[in-house]
Amino acid sequence: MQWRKKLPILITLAAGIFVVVSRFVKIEPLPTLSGTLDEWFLVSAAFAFVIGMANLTRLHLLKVRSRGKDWPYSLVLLVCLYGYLTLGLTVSVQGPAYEWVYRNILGALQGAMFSLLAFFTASAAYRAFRIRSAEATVLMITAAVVMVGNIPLGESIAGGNIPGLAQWILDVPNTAGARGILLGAAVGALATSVRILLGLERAHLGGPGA
Amino acid sequence: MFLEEAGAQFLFMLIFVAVVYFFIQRSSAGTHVPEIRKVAGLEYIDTAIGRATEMGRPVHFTPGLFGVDAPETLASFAILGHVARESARYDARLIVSNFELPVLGINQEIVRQAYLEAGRPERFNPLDVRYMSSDQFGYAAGVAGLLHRENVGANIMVGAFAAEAMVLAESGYQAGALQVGGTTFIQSLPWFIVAADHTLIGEEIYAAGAYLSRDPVLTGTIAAQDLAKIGIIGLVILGTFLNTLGLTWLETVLSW
Amino acid sequence: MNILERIDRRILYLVLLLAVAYPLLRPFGLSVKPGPDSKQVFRVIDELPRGSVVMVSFDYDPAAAPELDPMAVALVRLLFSKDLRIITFSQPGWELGAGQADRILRQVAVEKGKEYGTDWVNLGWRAGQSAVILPAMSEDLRRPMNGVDMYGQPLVNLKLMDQIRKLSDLQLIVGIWSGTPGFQEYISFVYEPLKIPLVGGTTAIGLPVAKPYMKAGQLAGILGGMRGAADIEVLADQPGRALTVMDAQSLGLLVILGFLVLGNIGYLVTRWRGGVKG
Amino acid sequence: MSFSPGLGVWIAGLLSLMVYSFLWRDNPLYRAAEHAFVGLAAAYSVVLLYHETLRPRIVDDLITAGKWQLLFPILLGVLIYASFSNRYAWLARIPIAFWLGYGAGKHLAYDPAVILTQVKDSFIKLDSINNILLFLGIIGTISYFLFTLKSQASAPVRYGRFIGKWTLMVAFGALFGQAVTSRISTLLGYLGFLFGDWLHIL
Repeated sequence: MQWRKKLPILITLAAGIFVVVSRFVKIEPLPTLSGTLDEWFLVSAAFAFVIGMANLTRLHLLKVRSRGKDWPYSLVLLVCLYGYLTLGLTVSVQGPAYEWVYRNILGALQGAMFSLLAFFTASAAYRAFRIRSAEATVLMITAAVVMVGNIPLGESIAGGNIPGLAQWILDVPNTAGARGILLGAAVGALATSVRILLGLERAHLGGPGA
Repeated sequence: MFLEEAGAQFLFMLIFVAVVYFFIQRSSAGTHVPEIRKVAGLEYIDTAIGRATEMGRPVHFTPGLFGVDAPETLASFAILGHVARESARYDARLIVSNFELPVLGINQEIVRQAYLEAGRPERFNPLDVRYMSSDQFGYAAGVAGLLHRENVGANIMVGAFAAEAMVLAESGYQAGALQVGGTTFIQSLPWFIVAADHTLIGEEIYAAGAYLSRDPVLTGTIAAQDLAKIGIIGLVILGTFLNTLGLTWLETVLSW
Repeated sequence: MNILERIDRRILYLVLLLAVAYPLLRPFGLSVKPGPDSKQVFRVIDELPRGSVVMVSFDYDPAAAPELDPMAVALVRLLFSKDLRIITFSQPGWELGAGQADRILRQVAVEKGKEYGTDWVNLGWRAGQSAVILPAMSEDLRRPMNGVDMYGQPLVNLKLMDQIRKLSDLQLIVGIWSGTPGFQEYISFVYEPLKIPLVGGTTAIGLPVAKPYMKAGQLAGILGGMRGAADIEVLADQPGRALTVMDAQSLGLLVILGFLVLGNIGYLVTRWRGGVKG
Repeated sequence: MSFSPGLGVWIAGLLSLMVYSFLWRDNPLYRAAEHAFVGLAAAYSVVLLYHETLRPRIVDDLITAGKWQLLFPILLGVLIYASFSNRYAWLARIPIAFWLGYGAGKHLAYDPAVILTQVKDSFIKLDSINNILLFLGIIGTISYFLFTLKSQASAPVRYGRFIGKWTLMVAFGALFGQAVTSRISTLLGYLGFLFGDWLHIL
């Protein structure tokens, strides 16, 4: 039983060490082999699409068959999924029908969904930005200054200094904060990578240190 | 050639790995286990799962966009592992929404293992680890609908999030879920701060696995992370000092 | 709880919609004074000698197009009116960016009387990873493109491509970036090794993310969102879409600011009355 | 079949209204649009994967050009299907192990470059107030993320964390302000489509 847990950890470690070594040691055949490994990753990962398709299909087929709650929507999903898939696999992707569906249906849905964010922003600004604490107050005032700075009208309402202040906030404290987060996160990413390579983080194996 | 202009990088990586290894050795020998400061967002994950269970509502987890090439996704696996084990323990229903196909495969395995370990393999429903399409807003639309329709009680979003973070967090709020959001994407953090109950900022998501497991060996690696940051702070102070004096040799060394 | 704290979110949505729709239909023409970041981008482009070749990277898709299209149009107009020649490209992951480039370049080329093949070329998009494609393009532009442009024409038949064989033959790279991959990839794989200057624009939210890189000199200039596009329209003296929506943008932001204040007044009133604990 | 642009714009406009109806509340129109969206987007991803990876690698490289070594990654990829069976599910761990090792290896190989570049950029000439603030802000923010030192620890850490916390609050405020601006622009751009291309009232 135990080797079923050990083998994956060994594979992880071997793949990781190989990637690291081929990054730093540029002596043939390592660069070529590294390209091969990149290809292996892309090709093997591509096969996961069946898992996704099976998941969507089973979930919604089950709803349609059992006439469960909301089953007509599941039918819509399945028809769109398999209809568009057939179109994309049989007709050329550059073909007019495929492109037409993309531009007018998928594109419209994306654009509309994205533009909804403006409204969510409005309710969040009204509800969540309360001056509950000193921190929240600073956050709110900074946000307000930056917003006014983005209004062409900003100079006239606030007498000229607000856009300059907004620019300063973006240039100084924001740059410092962004860089601090970036550096901390990069260290965290490195540590997580080491833990995964050493088999310390192994939620997929049901390990304790997960 | 060996180490083309990456000598400093190689050395940095080597030292880092050595430090991590040293701390692992030290904590597994039990000589010294560092104490970690409280991270409120991580504590709240358990609270949220507990409350959702009491209310009889499901728990929802999503690792956000991107695959294993995003380090945030790697961090999310450990957190999902914890969420899944807690959900299995309380016998709460767990729904996981996925964006990337290989990540979907990995997450199914993580949840399956958690239920297996809790002795309830029959309670694992592979259909609850869902694929939500690999389109940013297709995924967002799907998750927003799910949060409302499944009456989600706890919504935990940790991983790589971009503009869709707002849709997820605001929909979760409207559905009345207790929420934890965490990412390193600074442009998404404001949305989690305003709409979620707790936010994990930047590196906090990488400390999560070790923090939640309370495993001494993993905790040791957090101390190694801290040592690396102290080293970086030292370098920045030294470099700034030298630069102010007009000396740039440290930059040259780091570019080696 | 008092009434100011209990406004239904649908009323807020409606107020926002009306506030932006009215000036969109009837703009009142506020004046726009370009900010320092936008002036910087304009200066970099303005100083290029006539006839230089510039690559424009369309790294966004239809979802970000509402915010970024006006900027792309303003930049392409500026480049063409300075008699610069353009090669467009989209990084891996932005397979729909090439289509955006096609639509915008065609429209502006007609306006400015520019010819495909001599004044502009669309290289299209390549699958894979930027970490692989960009370094390959630095050595040879044709091979990673399989020798053809977006429309399948051989690159050897296009006059513009005679002088441009690799990325270092370019004078400038202009990017329109909405996420990952974006400017970070150009910095790591093109700017750092080749030192070709990079300018461009991002969404407004991308601007703070880009700031540390500007500070380090890795980006020579960055435009932020619709405002950045409006600035360029003013500087180039070519009013366009971005300037016409600036009124609506201002009103929209004011409305959100109003909600912020309203929510807090409600909160303070409640606290004064001792209704709920802070 | 003809693909009238007029019809397309009408469909796009109506679909947009169906999505917008979510602002009122979750309702049948939104649900239909959402399910269509998920179905179409999933199909789009698979079509892209087929044309960009599966067909060129399997049909062109393996079958036509005889690159037989591609059988290894194919076998590796297919092992993930073991998760469909309860008995052989453990086999799915093999591709997962490879993906994780590959991903973690990439970070270990390339993240040091990110760190060193940012560190070098943080060597600041302390010749102005802004540069001093920038310097303090950077160190402060990094020390905010120290986990194992207790907050009652030495004074420098305490001050560092204090500066870091406030720098972060200001940075988040700035990000929120910029984000709101972005979202308003997106809405305006999209309303431009609805009012102009669809309703012709612009």
